[in-house]
Amino acid sequence: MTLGFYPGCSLKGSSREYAESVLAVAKAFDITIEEIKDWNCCGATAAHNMNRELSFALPARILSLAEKQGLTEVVVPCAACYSRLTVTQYELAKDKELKDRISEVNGMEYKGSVTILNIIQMLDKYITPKLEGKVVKPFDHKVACYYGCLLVRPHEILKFDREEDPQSMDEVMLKAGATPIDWAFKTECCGAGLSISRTPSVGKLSGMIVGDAKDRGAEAIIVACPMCHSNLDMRRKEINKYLGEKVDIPVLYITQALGLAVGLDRKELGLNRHFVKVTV
Amino acid sequence: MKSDRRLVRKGSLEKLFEVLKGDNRQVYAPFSRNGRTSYRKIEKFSDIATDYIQTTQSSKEVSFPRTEKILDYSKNADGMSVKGIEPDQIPQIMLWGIRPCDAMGIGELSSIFNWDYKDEIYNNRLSKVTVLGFSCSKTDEYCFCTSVGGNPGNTEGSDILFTQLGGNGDYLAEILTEKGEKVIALSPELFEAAGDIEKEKFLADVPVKFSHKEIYGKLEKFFDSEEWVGQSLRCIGCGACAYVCPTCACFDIQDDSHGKLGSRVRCWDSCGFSLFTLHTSGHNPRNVQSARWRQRIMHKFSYMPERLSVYGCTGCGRCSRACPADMNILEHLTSIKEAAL
Amino acid sequence: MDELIKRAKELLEAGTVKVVIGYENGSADKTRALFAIEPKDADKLIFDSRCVMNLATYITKAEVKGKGKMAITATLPVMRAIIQLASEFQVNDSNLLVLGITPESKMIEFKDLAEVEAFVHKYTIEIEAKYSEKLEKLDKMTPSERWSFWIEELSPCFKCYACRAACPMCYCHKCTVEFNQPQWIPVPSHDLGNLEWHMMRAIHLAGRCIDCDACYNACPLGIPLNLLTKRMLIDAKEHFGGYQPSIKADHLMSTYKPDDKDNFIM
Amino acid sequence: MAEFEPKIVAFVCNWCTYAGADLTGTSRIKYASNVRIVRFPCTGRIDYMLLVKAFDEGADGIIVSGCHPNDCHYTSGNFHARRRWIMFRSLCDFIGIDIRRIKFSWVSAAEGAKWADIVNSTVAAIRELGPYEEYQKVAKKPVKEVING
Amino acid sequence: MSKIGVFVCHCGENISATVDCARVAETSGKLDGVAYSVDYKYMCSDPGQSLIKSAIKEKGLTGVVVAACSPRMHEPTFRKACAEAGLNPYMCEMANLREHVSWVHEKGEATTEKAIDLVRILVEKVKYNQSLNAIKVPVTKTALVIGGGIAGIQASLDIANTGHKVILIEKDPSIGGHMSQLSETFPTLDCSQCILTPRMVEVAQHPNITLYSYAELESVEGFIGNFKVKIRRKSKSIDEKLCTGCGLCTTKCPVKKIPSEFNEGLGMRTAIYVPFPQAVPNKPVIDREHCTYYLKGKCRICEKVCPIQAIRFDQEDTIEEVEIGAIVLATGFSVKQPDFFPEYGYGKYPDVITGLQFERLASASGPTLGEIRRPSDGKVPQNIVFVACAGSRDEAKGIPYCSKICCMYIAKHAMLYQHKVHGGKSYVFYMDIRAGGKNYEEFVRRAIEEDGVNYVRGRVSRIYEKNGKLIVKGVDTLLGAMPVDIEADMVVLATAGVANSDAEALAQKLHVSYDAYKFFAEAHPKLKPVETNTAGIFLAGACQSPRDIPESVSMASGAAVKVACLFSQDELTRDPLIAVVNRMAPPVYSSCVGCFLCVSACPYQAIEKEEIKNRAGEVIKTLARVNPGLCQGCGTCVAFCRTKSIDLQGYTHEQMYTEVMALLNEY
Repeated sequence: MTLGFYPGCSLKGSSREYAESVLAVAKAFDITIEEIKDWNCCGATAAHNMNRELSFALPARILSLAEKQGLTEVVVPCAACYSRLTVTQYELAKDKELKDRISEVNGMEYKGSVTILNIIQMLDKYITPKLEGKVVKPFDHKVACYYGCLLVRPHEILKFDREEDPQSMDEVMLKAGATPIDWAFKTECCGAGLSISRTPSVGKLSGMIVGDAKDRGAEAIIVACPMCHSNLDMRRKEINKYLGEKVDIPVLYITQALGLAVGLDRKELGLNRHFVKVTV
Repeated sequence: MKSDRRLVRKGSLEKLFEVLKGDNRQVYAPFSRNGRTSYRKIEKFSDIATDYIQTTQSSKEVSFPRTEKILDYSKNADGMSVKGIEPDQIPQIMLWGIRPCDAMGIGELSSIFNWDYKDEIYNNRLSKVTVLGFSCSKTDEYCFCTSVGGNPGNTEGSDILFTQLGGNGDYLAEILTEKGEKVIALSPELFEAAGDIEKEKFLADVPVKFSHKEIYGKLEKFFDSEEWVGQSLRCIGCGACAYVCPTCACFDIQDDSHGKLGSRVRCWDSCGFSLFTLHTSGHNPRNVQSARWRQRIMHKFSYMPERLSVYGCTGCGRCSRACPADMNILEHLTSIKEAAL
Repeated sequence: MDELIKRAKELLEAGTVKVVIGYENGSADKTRALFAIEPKDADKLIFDSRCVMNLATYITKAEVKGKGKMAITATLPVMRAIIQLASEFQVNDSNLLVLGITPESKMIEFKDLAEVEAFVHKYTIEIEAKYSEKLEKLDKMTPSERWSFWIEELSPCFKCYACRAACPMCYCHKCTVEFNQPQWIPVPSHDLGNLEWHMMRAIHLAGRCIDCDACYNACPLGIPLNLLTKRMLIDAKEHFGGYQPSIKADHLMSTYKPDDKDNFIM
Repeated sequence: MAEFEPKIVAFVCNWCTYAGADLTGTSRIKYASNVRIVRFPCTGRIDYMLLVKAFDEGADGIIVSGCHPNDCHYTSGNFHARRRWIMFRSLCDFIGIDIRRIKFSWVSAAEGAKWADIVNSTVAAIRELGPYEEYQKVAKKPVKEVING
Repeated sequence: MSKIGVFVCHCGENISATVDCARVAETSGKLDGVAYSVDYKYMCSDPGQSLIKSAIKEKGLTGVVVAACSPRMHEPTFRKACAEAGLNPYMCEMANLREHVSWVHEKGEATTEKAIDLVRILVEKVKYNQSLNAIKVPVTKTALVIGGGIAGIQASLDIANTGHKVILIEKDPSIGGHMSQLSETFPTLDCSQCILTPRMVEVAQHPNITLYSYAELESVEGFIGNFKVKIRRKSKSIDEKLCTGCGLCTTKCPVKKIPSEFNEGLGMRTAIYVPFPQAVPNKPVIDREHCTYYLKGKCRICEKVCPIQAIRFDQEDTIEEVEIGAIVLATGFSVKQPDFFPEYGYGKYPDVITGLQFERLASASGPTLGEIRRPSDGKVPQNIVFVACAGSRDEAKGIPYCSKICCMYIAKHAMLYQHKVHGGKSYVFYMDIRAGGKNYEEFVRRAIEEDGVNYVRGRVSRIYEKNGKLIVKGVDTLLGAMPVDIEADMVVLATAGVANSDAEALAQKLHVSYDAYKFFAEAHPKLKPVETNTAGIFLAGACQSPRDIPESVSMASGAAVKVACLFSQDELTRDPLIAVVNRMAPPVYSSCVGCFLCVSACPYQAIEKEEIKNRAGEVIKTLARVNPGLCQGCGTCVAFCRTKSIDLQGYTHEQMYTEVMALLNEY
């Protein structure tokens, strides 16, 4: 079983541990991960606000490369990359002219034949069905599953989970032995767009998230997006400043939590790379 | 006209074929597909079928096509304008490889089309046809040409009659008409002088099964016989016999209309169909198959001899071979001959 | 087939039936239909592998039916045809007695059509391998190639309607081709007229054709027109769960299921 | 050369698709003018021979449309129609008639926009396929004057 | 030779703006058989119709084609005009140049060409039209009203008062519907039950009304004036004739914790129960899904305590078959249920409730006897938030329409709250206030100005619980989109009004159209608001779209008048567009061969066997016959018949064939 893989920039940089845990979990379940060769930026930064054509050309090139490489399914762990790739696929499927134009711009035929999976879809399809009996160390903690924005919105395009009150991460975590809590901030904004420019705002927005998780007794926050992770983890100082107390609930990628449950090595899962020490 | 007898080498037939095609003549000859043999326009000599006793379909389609346009019409502001078929639209046709019975049938068919009304379209077409007959060296149990005035080497109806001299031999060509001579003129070198050849010994032996008197005489008084019912019980009422018959001439007129344009077409029809004689009123004078079967036999063996002085049958046996219900005309005629009145 | 002859004689002698329809030797090596009316006629009855004509075509003919109660020598395809005809109210127990011949060439006399039906239902209609191959070959062609194939194959057709006459299911007194207000099917036997006639025949036989090949056997020009009906049979199996003639069940094409396929409908 | 304008015949039922097409009009939704609607009471009334006739007379494409399943004004006319369509479509395909040129759809009285979509997408599809010359060659061929075959 | 008149309508500029009407008339005039052709501004107007009538008389027209709007709009108009001029009405056809041409295509050559084509098609069709005579059918003068809410009650009473019989069926044990659940009604704040109950009683006592409560529609066959209806009367498990409604059984029933439907789950009821004290009929039913006896096979306490032995455990559903002339659909609406609003926590937080639940809290007959107490702990909420448009006007929720009644009832709720909880604070989050209606706007202003309800113009994004409070996160768009967080004790959602979950199935049973949201569709949005596309079936109330009480009542009266009009005739005329089996002279009789495959194809069992006998009485031919009373003219048999022996009048083989020919050929 071979699965295409688009890491995007974050997974090669600030969230290497996400990539590490994805690969580790895949390996544990005998899935061969094949990275798209010569991949480029997905355009999640500013491209889609600046230039519509460019915002489609970038993801389309990635997908064309995957097609050329003979991949039929590609897992895209970063929620922002997932969003850009899926939106592009959706728009190009709707508009043949645009599709032809983009193929021309890229000098590369875009067919639209690749199935894009976000990390939850990948887990649901290939991992959780085989989970039974493999959970050697149940992740026996109260967890707050935090979805953020790009994983579930816009629903019209992604058609994934319930946009206002998603459940899919909770279900995976339940199978990993955790107790997902019912909380109010599953899809509230973490402030990722302002992470650099207005860090105190991030402190407030992410602070409300971490605060609610804490108030409801969460022992870990589970995420599936590098931006969510960096805001909730790396900006903990600002968060705690906003909250006026020291909150040290760790933030884990869902693949890390799952990896722990199936007994993978903490280091292999990159747990040592977090700002907030992972104590669970 | 006394026939001119020539010898044609076996290998010269193909040359003759090419010469004829070269003279802008369309050559229609037997062609086999799906195990059946019928006439069609031939482009390659090798496509001509040779291994047949009798073709499935007769050659009447050449002069009397199964579907034939008679005229085109169009509606306009002033009413209707009609355009007929010009004779020069019809090409010169060589009818290659027909059996003597079929050649004889041309005359029988023509007699119908020239009885009281002279059918111009038919005659025009026929005038363009040159008949190259081939005598029969083989026969089967369905053949009975000798009972209806024909024989395996009959020259009647052919413009040239070829008789193969032995299994793999050369051909005796009997040039019978002016049309035949014109063919010779195209390539005289292919037609060598023929010595004294006894044609009859190369012909098939077709025994005589009944005489004219035995049938014609009998039928006059046979109209109300119960025999028709017994004979026709297994007839399923299709038109196969009429459509393969070289002398059946019935047709239907259809208008093929598309708004202001249209054409009038004649199509074969058959007295075997139950709706053939159905009146608008609902009355059908031949409302049972026995009446239709009787009509077929009577027409061919009583009415035509009476009115046109020819049989409507050449003894080719096609109808029997083609019949899906195994109606065997020879058997039925024989039983009429033997039936008590 | 002494047993058959004996039974036919008994039936005629007793007056149980007025006519026994069977096969006798015909021209050349062919067999043909025999209508035994006198007991002695039954001596001519035969049955062997050459007897392929579907005799059921005769049981709807006024001339035969008019004789009174009929008995018929019926092979499996004939029995199937009889059951389909019974479901269409064309024959019934009061006018038909079936002397069945099993695929193993054994004679069984059936008490009534219900028994015939039960016997028929022991066998499903299967497309012969040689035809499956042909159909597969056609399926593999492009639509344009199939179009050329059919235009060419149908081109010799001169509309003698032997296919219709030989088909036990074509018992209508006035066929659609004879309907002329409007003239649905062009009468001329040109390419279009032939195409429409054969399409219409195939559609009208969908869900009724019992795959006896009578039409093909009857065709004086050897046109493979039974491929059309075979295709309909395969479709009936694929889409509606298959076809089996039955006296009481609703006709395959005059009923429906709410979940019939509609993936081709926008 | 002017762009090929396909001739499209639509066979629709009175209660759903005809009404739906009326709604397209009432909603002033524009669509290609290539289509001509023939109104039937119900898809159950649509004789498959009429579709063949449309091709005979030069149509490049055909739309057949009626009520959604369970919505038939006559309870089940559309169900019967669908069963016939399945067989007819398969037969056409087997004979080599280009079934991409026959579009079947369900358009309800409330689906004015869908009707416009169906027409537009059909016109676009047929325009891409071009005139149905293959069929016309057979249909419009003058009656052969000598032997056929 | 036909003499056909072609009448091309401009429809003001509706058609002529894009179609060259003069050219259409001119071109059509040249067609074979067209004797007269003209274009005119408004063909449906009086002078337009006169134009047609005088042309018929003066030119001796044998057929008429009116090229105008949809035949679904004006075919009856023009057919009537033709009939008045002495031409058989079925010799008139319409070409649809408006809905199918001018409104959907741009002005241009191709558009006019299409118009010309459509006229030609109909001219050629009309040549094959035949004079037909309308079919007369008797009318059964009994109406069926489905649904016993205020609309159904009103319709029943109005019909019954015109002297006709009414059967009213209600699926619940009591009539009354949503209105019986309401506390007060806007804009007068009079007590809902006080004004409704007398009507309910009137229904029960009316000599012309038969009330079947706890009953549902099983099936409908037939057509206007002649429906055959089966009604399923669900078993109540009591003998209604014996039961006096003393209520002893309901007090002794041991199963007491069933959420009461009437109280929207805020109160409890027993397994044998009367839904509310003023119920009509005021007799209990046993809810078999909860009754211990039906679940476990023992108990039978009600049977023991019943003083007159009226309990019938073995009672079964019965099917009542009735003949009906007209049907009024008054099945009402529902409100959206819990998991629809995960972001509002409905279903998760007990103190987030729907408007209908608030009605029960505010009602004197409700679980709190009219005191506003929150469900979780019974405390009186000091801060209350009302969220308007909860689901409505929200494409993301699949409900782009306005539920119409919410603006008014929210104002009422807030007002009632302020009246009952002195010192309480109430907030209303709204998008727009839609208070169109007599005294409606004034009512809302009163809530804001006199009762001090805080109206915040903005949407609520999320509601979550924190420290025992419901945090309502919203935004105030009138204050520059400033985020507003309100700590509320209770939240009331004005959930969208939606069609009943079984509306689609019911519509399919009755063959009435419905819209994308499963509300039943009216025949014309303006001119036929209470009719459906199926003749003889009418609409009343919120089953057509959300509406308030006065609207439901007027619609019900409108429907009742339609029924009364229908019942004022003894016979109906019906279009003779039905199937017929051909007949021919003997000995053929018909081309039908009697295979009877058409019988199973017919959706109406309208095809029967006909035997033709000779003088001796022997059957010589058996063929199909279409019963003209049952045939509805779908034509399913026509397309199916192999011998083309059945034809459909108005849509004959020749007519349809000719249309296709005319469409694709030059004439």
